[in-house]
Amino acid sequence: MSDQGVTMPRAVLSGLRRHEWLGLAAVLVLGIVAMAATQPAFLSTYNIYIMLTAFSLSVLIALSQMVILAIGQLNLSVGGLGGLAAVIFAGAMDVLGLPVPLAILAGLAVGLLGGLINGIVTWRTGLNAFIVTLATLSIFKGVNIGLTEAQPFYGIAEPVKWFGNARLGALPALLLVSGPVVILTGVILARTMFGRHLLAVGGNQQAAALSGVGVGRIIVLAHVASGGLAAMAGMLAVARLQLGQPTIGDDWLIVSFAAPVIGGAVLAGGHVSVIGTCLGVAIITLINNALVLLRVDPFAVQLLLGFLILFAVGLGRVRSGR
Amino acid sequence: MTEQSSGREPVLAIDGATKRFPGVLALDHAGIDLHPGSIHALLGENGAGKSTLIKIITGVHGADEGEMRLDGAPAAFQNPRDSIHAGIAAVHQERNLVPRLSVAENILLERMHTRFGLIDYAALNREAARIMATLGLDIDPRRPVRDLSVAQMQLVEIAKGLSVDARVLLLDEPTASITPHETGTLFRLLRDLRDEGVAIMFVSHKLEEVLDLCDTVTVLRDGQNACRSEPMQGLGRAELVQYMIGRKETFVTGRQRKPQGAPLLELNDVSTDLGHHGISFDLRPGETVGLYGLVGAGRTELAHAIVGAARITGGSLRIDGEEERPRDIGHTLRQHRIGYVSEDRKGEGLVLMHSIRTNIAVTIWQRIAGRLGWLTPATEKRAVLPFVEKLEIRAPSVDQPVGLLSGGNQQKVSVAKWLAAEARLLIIDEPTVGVDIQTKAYLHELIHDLVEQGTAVLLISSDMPEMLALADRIVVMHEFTVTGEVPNDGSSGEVSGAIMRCIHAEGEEVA
Amino acid sequence: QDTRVGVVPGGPHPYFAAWEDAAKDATAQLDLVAEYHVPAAWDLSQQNAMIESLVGQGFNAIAVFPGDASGTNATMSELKDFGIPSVAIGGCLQAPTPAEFCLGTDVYQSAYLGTKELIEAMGGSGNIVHLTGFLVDPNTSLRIDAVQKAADEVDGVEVIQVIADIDAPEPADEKINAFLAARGAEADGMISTAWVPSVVAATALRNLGDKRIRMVAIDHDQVVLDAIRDGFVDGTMLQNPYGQAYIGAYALDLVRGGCTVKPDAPFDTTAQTDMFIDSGTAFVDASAVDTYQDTMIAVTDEIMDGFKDTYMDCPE
Amino acid sequence: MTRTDQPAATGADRERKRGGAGMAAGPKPGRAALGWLASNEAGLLMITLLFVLLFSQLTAGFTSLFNLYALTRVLAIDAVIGFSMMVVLVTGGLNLAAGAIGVCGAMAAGWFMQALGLPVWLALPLALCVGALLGALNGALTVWMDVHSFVVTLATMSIFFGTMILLTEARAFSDLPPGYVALAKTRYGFWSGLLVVTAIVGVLLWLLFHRTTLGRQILIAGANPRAAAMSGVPAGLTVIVCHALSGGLAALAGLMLTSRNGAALPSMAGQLGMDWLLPAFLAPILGGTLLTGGTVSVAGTFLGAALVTVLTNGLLQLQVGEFWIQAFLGAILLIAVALDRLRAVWIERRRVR
Ligand SMILES: Nc1ncnc2c1ncn2[C@@H]1O[C@H](COP(=O)(O)OP(=O)(O)OP(=O)(O)O)[C@@H](O)[C@H]1O
Ligand SMILES: Nc1ncnc2c1ncn2[C@@H]1O[C@H](COP(=O)(O)OP(=O)(O)OP(=O)(O)O)[C@@H](O)[C@H]1O
Ligand SMILES: [Mg+2]
Ligand SMILES: [Mg+2]
Repeated sequence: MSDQGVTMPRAVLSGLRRHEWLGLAAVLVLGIVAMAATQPAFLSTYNIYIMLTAFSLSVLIALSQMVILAIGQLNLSVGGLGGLAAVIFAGAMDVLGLPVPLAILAGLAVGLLGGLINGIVTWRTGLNAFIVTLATLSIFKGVNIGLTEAQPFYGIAEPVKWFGNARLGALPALLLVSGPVVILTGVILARTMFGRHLLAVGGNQQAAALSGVGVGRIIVLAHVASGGLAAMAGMLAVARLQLGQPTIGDDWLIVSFAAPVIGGAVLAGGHVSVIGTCLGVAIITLINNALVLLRVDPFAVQLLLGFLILFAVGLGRVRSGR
Repeated sequence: MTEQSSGREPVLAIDGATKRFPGVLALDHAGIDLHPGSIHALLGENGAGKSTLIKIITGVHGADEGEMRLDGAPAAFQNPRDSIHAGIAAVHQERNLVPRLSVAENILLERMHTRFGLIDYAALNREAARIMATLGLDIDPRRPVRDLSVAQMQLVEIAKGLSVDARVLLLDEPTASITPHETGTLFRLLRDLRDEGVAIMFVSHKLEEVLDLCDTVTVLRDGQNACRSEPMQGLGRAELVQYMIGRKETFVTGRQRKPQGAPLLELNDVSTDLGHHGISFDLRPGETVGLYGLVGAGRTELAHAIVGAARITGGSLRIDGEEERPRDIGHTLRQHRIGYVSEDRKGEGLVLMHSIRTNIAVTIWQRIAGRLGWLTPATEKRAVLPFVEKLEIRAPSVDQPVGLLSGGNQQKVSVAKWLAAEARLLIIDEPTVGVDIQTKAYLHELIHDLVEQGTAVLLISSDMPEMLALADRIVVMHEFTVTGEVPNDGSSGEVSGAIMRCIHAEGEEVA
Repeated sequence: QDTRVGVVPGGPHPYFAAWEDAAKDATAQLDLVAEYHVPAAWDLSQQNAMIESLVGQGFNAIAVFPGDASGTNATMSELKDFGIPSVAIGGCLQAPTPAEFCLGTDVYQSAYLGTKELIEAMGGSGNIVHLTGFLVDPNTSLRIDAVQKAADEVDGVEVIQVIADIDAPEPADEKINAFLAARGAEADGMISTAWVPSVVAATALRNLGDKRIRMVAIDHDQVVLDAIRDGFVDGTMLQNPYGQAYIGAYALDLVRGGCTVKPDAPFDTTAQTDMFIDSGTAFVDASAVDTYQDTMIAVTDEIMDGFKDTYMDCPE
Repeated sequence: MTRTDQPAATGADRERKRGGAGMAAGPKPGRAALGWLASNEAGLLMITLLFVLLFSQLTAGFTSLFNLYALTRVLAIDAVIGFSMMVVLVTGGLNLAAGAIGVCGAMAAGWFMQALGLPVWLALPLALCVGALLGALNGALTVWMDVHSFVVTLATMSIFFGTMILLTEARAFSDLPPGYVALAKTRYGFWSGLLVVTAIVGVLLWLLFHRTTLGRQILIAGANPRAAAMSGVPAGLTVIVCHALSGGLAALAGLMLTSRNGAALPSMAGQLGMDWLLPAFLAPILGGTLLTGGTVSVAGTFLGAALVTVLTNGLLQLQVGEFWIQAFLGAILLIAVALDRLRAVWIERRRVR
């Protein structure tokens, strides 16, 4: 009898801890209900489509950061790399006239290569990833500006433009990319050796090394994955904007951190949540959408945005009982 | 010498191993030979270089000099990964677990069962449970490791070492924070492995265990071999001590005390949100009360509740006769001048990246600081040095980060800081884990002195001799409740018998 | 005389592409050296650092797009102390300013006229949404006011929403489309007073195939010009970047040659300065979209023609 | 790797064998010098000097009086921005709102002086208090909500900046007392007078962290909050103090920049004040302050800012291809830190002997 008294609260607690995102989900539902009740346009097909589009893009950005957070590092070059991949992708079509699949490969290759550089430099030199990616951010952005001279590439192939704006009802075609990527990331993190090792390295690098985990390989691969995700986000942005803007990626940094961290990622590493990150992205998207729909005075937008984030995080924590 | 210990060739032999750290010569041409089917004791004082030797074997550190031969062929490992692949498993002294991963994942981190590239958690958990069962360890393999107690973590760590089918098994103080019960299980297991032909190296400061278990012994002193791979036969405790410290052991004799005055701490039918219930005992100034129990009995967590790191949900806790509901740890400690020596020195006892000086002085800053909180390193050093010297903390300087000390020396620092604090009530949780015999004696003496001066001490220890040496009364805990109280009259047989009866009685009641 | 003009934009931006050509042409055609130097990012401090380093490199005249209408004054006055003259081009510095004059677009006027054109395209009444850039840019406030004023002047026209801080493409896409989703039906016209929102809104209207909502954009991005040709956008408020840099360099050379600005020259007065020379603003619609460059060259030539006599007192 | 018979090594061995008693003796001078050389600060100093030398050889403009003056002025401000982040990094947190608070402090000062007509000596301390107060709010929210300061300051960055924009309608205060504006123009030789302010702040910070109980408590709580609390340190309070300090320093940087720009500008730190984030993080992290908390290097932060300022300025002087400058800056920064790393490893090897 006494035994049960001991285990019950522990079980409940650990259950809640495992589903720490329940609080965030509640906040999201609350927000959606409130918006739907007050703004008839909110649930219109087109608006849902717009939100899902923004979600598709942001979630890739957030995941790109999340894999690095998982190993206990930060990647400041997410935006720089995404932007570079975007202009290479666009430039390959516009200037070189490459067919779309090749252009995609080029963009992706840039992302993977950039990630590889980040990973190898961090691992080999033992330098703080913060410094390394800050420097490479500057390099990627510099190459971007150097190649484009701040001029966009206009010659985006029609199929790409079409893809960026195609939809089935409220479902954007972009989800065809980000949906599987999200699921794949979730499965990899939860159910593969690579994913668990990623978290092990983030949670206690020394312990992982002593257990025989190839820490260097894991770190490099994480950066490569991050680069690939950033590149995908960059290319989706091109498809969406129908334009190879050199400024793509400039303002990804904050959202890339905000969503995973709101979603429960521990900045010190070892713990991230794909579902939480998705909810974080969804909440941010919802707030942005609500601020437009509610006709907030532009001078008050930032103020409200801040309060809503604080509110959502606070509420999410209260609900998850911590 | 090598020839004497076994007829066969050593599976692993080290010669002339030398390792320098800034300011420290940790190993100085040390050597050892490990034979299959033998349990080899590696002994030495704190900081003698035992752990460093193990880390050199497993490739954690590169040796500056020396050579290693595996099956007679020269070998050197770049990293632990290589050594594991060569069949060498190690249980390191420091906890090396990934806190948020589950017990099973930690045990089998590099060897998870996969099906189509996906981890088969059912199989993984089953396998982990099987390995743990051999150790008599019964915890849910799915639990995150960070929820475990220190002792449970140590057992998980051992399970992890055993999960590798190793030819050579290196155990660095595996029994430091577990009770004799678990130790017994472990030893049975080790003997089985020995009989299967595994070469085992065993590091411990508990000489009784060593004498009981090991057949060969190597002793390090200041990084050099005081003896190398000698057969244990014919060696006694006195000889081992002579090897280790180069002189005879000095004993500290227990003293008689009379506790004075009203109780300082009273617990009456306390229950907590951690699951404690029906906890009652009291503690007076100038008295040492021991808390004894098996691993996971809830002693540490009770201590947490007393200082406010966990919530008390029922009953009454009085300090100086006044009802108290501790909430904020720092506040409780400061207000009532309570000291708490944690068993988890890495997590809550020490700040590893900071110096010895800082770690000891933190509790007395307020007292030694000048106006406006002015504090100079010299002031701190002056306050700290007596303790450093008394406990023989070995380091190139008091400015050495604690994280770079040997395990035993870290433990000394974590106790020293509370000895310095002049607390009225001192809760000491496993104070001598990994501390060598000589320092242990000094520590006991220091605790004696404090009690003599009127400090009340609540001692949590899984080390029965220590309990007998220090405690006036022993409160026995089992499964988060108090099952009895045994006065300590110094006769070890009777007292431990009584304690075991208390634990056992509760077990029967529940069953 | 060895005038070396540093032509410094606010940061990397397609708007300034013509400045580089202008600087090269001025070097080739006039007796001076003009170089185009871009700060690495849109950041006042970086621009200041850029300008300071140019001075270190021996540049002795600066034509600058002010990173901040007030904040750039400090650097310019310091340059003046070193005997280095400056002019503000593209945008103006807030008076009192050490810059010789401002040659650029009157942002207030441009936004005002653009809105007028929009209202006309809407048939004289309806609801307007205003898309604009970063609020921290003081010009953004001016633009908001200008659009509001133009709307207030006509009965039946109302600014129903201002969407600001959308100078980056992704948020612009998200917010403009969200607006169209929620209130597209209510809106009859869009005025954009920043580059990126113009591009994004033009694309959005094209994607929706919506020609009901009228739109007036700003600047000469290809996407915008194409949308004008195809009828998704009614027109755009063009500026004259080439002329700004070219004439700016020319004028600085004159100042270094000893000329002074005539106090009684026919300067215009704007919200920011009373030493304003309009570098040319034009509303370009479908009829003019293929010839707008000629218009701008004509404007530039016109200003250049009498510039020395009109605005300068020169020792002979 | 063979055994060397350097006297230092054997001396130390003997010292060690004497156990704890040897500690009072202190390290040998030779080793102490090597120890300093191995430090991050020494590395930064050497690398920075190396680049100064390089740039002064490669370009004519770098050592010009005006350039050095301009360089030191940028450095003075960037170092204070770095300090503002450093004091929060110490707690293991970070302050994304540093730029926003800086702008708020500056705008408050502008309002005090221009709209209320307060004298400079009153307006500036008041503005610093505004900054400290906003910072303290960050700290209090962090402790009270028990979330990482990242999330809190992410939100307050928006709130502070949004409030500022709302109140000022993005209008600058450019009619400031000439005495205040002249402050940023003071010059001693080729040093900017602002450097004096930075130096004083630096010394005070050093004293705080290395010579006072409060500072030490901050450090220990930053390294391991749980262990600190278990040692009776008020860990929560130290977090609030650090954030308040960070806010005050951000406001100070804002005031310095305002003096330099001659006006209090809403745009002086970019959108949401985020233009400050790079200098804010770069300086302390280059300087050896860990993101995980518990360490601090005031001199390192200053030198980190110095390295970045020198690199940026030198590259501008070199006139590398206009649009490529950022790429070069990144590459050269990477080279610089890698060099520093090599040096540290090399010296560490020497030192072990
Ligand atoms: N990474 C390191 N850096 C500097 N010194 C170190 C390092 N690791 C160990 N040392 C020093 O080397 C010496 C030997 O340490 P080691 O850990 O091998 O001792 P040990 O015999 O295992 O002691 P214990 O019984 O306390 O565990 C100690 O003086 C210790 O301070
Ligand atoms: N019934 C239980 N259900 C779940 N966990 C339990 C239970 N009993 C004990 N535990 C675990 O045991 C731990 C209690 O250990 P605590 O540290 O208080 O014990 P202890 O008596 O100090 O023993 P030791 O330190 O030797 O392990 C808790 O951390 C908890 O994880
Ligand atoms: Mg050891
Ligand atoms: Mg315990």
